[in-house]
Amino acid sequence: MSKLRVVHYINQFFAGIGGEEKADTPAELRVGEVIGPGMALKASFGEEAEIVATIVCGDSYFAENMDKAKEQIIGWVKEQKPDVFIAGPAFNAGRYGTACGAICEAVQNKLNIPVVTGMYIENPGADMYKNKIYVFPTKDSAAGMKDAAPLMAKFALKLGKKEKIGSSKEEGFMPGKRINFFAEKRGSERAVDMLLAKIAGKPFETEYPMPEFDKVAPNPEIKDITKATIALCTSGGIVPKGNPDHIESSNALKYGEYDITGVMELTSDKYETAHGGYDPVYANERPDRVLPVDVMRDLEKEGKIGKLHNKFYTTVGNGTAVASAKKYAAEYAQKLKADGVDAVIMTST
Amino acid sequence: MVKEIERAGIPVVHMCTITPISLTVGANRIVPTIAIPHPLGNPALDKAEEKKLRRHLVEKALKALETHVDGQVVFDK
Amino acid sequence: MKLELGYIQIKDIVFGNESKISNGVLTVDKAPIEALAKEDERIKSVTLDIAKPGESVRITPVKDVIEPRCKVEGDCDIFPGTIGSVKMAGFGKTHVCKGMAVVTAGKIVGFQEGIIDMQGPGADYTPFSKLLNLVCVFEPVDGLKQHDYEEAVRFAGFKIAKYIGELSKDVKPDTTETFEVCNFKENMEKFKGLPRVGYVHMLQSQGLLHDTYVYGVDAKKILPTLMYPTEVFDGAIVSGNCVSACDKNPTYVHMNNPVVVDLFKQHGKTINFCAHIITNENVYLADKQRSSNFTAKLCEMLALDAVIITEEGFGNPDADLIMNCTKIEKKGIKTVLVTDEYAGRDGGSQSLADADPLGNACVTAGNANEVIVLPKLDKVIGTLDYVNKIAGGNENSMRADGTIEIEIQAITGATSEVGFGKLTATY
Amino acid sequence: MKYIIITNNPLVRDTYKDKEVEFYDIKYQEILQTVKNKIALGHKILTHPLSGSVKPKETPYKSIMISKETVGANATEVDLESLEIIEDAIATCEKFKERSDKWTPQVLKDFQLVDFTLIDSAIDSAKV
Repeated sequence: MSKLRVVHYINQFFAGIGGEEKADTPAELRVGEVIGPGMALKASFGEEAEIVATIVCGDSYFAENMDKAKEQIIGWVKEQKPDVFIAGPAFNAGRYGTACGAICEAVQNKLNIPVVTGMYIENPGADMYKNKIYVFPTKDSAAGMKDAAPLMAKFALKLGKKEKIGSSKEEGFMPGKRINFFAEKRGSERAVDMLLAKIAGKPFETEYPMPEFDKVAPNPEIKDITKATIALCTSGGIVPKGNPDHIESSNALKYGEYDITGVMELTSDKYETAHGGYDPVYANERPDRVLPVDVMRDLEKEGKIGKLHNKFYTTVGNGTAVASAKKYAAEYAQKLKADGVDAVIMTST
Repeated sequence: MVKEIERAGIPVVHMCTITPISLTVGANRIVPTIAIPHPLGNPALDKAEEKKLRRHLVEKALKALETHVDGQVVFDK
Repeated sequence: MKLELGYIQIKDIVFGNESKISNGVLTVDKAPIEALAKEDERIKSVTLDIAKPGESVRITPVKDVIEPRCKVEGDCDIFPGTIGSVKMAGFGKTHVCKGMAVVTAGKIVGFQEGIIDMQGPGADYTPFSKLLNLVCVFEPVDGLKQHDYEEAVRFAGFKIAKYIGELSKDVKPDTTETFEVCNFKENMEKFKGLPRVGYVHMLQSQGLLHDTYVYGVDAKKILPTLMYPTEVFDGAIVSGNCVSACDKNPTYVHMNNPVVVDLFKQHGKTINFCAHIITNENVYLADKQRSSNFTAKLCEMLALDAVIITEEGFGNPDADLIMNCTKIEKKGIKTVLVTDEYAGRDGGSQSLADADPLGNACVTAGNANEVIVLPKLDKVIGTLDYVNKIAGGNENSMRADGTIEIEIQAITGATSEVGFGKLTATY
Repeated sequence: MKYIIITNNPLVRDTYKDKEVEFYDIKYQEILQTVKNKIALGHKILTHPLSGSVKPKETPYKSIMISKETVGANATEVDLESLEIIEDAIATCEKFKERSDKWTPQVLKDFQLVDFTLIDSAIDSAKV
């Protein structure tokens, strides 16, 4: 049997081009080359598969030129006719993880080629893509390569050979996709067993865990709001007119940080919404309808609040917890904290 | 997103139209707003009236920030 | 009160000149069955066929699957209120033709669904591939309205199943099984100390092709009520539901309700199975509120400790399932839910249309969106004309080589939400 | 309860000449979206948006009953339960792919009929 063909995707760092300063390296195809982490995969493949090409792309380049980069890479992958496509592993590198997920998803959906990637469980890419593609958990640093490579390689072979894929527990990827199998007992009997366990107060495992409602305990109330610095944030996509940072209208892959020192209200000649999910007419007509700067300024003047923070943060997204939005909020929350903000008003559409 | 801000240790009030979503995304202090395309406004009102409405909502939000809560609370009164 | 089920194992079905059951072989004379079907002037013709396990046969589009039974002792007739008189079911003696079914098929609407493969990978997903099936394909008279056609086929199926069932009346059962039920007071005394368990049984009740009948009453018009768990064994609940093949409950499944059967197995040992509560899944939201309030109230009145809740269908019933679950849990009564999932072809989407953390004990019958390729089989009973049009199929379902690529939701009984099958799903 | 039926089903429009029906020639999911907009104006949803076991987008038709009355004055309030239901329904609907194949007129009529019977089953309930 001939060897399975594998195309491997890595970022500029693992290609040895450079770190953050080289993150804008455009995508390139290197036919016949096995680079960096590819060596470890190659070792695990043995005679069963070979990496026929490696695609290298800078993380910033990918993030900023996502559509173009995806299209280009898809084209290359198609030419190489691989049996399986591997990206990363990305360990704890956030943008790299997101890129691995995005490119894998595109390859899978556009080319119908099986894909696998790997990353640290807390990498934002994991949450974003584990229900769409196979993502293997890795350590949080490249030191985890030697553990990750054999697992990913073995699984890639399985995918390439079109073998039946088992559950996340059996295969080792992160849970995210529902996989059918035949149980030993019929459903009604399993229900009775579960009921007996539940009645007896014994442990039981639900077969379908309801979506998680991860809760964070509320912080204490503001004791004196008239002394508090309050920041405005929104997921309603309010941006300066012209959307200078090109906040995407359909997916929240960026957040905007805008200075409103001296801005007394948000007027239609200076601000607008980048949100694509609802009729923008009302928000564009008077952006205060989404981000109430006018009212906050009045309250500030009247001494009803201490101060309106001089920056606001904006994302687009319909309020549902998009993993990327989560990551950006976590990022700007740290900035707010560092700037001494006492409380936040978050508005959503 | 509100959860991440809360996690960072900053009290946050979520002003949104679809409070059930707000509840599922884990906001603790929630103030319901007017409508999806104009959460803090109502184009049917004249400018002054509309601002009054907005102020009313923002004051509700401030009130929520001043209120001790143990879990998720929708401030819809 | 007791119900004794006498099982007559059917080992083969053949056509012949005289209908009879002898030495486990069912001989079917087509003529009286055709006459029975044509008693209803809405039916133009019926074509009979036999499909056996392991044969290269595909039956589609399946409307209902029915087990032939016969009342030997007791008040009621089989299918009380439907084709039998409205008398109480669930006690006396009933004969069961085990190992076989009457399968009704016919194109009622253009997107009719339901596939039973007797062989190959598809056969693994449907419990009815393991049965000897007497298949009845109905042709309506010209211009018949869908409502009437559905009703005519529904009744014809019951009549034929009853006709077959009656052939077993004088046959000595191979085995018998007795189910005993008692009134509330006796039950409290007799099983003192055992946890009181109920079964909350949600019935599909949304409209044409989405209906279930209880003693002949359209289930959308009932308030949740109590049954002796043995009543279903006599056909007290029948299916008028023929959409969503994978998770609808054919009449066969109602008659063999697996939750009832499996709760009975524990009854008197680990639990006191004391209530079968039926409720509905209406379209109107206030009806849902009312029904779930009543269901929870009944559980409370009966001082139940725990219940199993099963649903039927996709989407709308998820809302009823969660309402029933949360309201019952909030009364301090433990629940286990049985459902199936629509998690998308890749299994990565949210499985249910509604959810609540109180639903922390859930049995799943699998992801109905899973794609499967069915091989070309030698014989088709019914028609393949609609395969491209059924749920989980698309314009490319019928492939050039005769194989069919389809989601398992098109397969009759694949993801039974009363837990009739073994399919399940995990992460 | 006074109600309005939001539909893209011509059979519903043509049959309920005596009832308040808003007909839109739009897709299944757009009907859900239209209902969501109505809810944002204070109407309550009266029938479950995912009625019927025929999957969203497999059937192109959807009819939903909403209250004629709106909650609160000046359409400044929304019924939270209604919003939750329609939001969940839209999220569920998004899981299903739009089917590209063309139905024959007869199949379309069947879909119309089934959708009609689903909403018709709610008419009796709404009489109280």
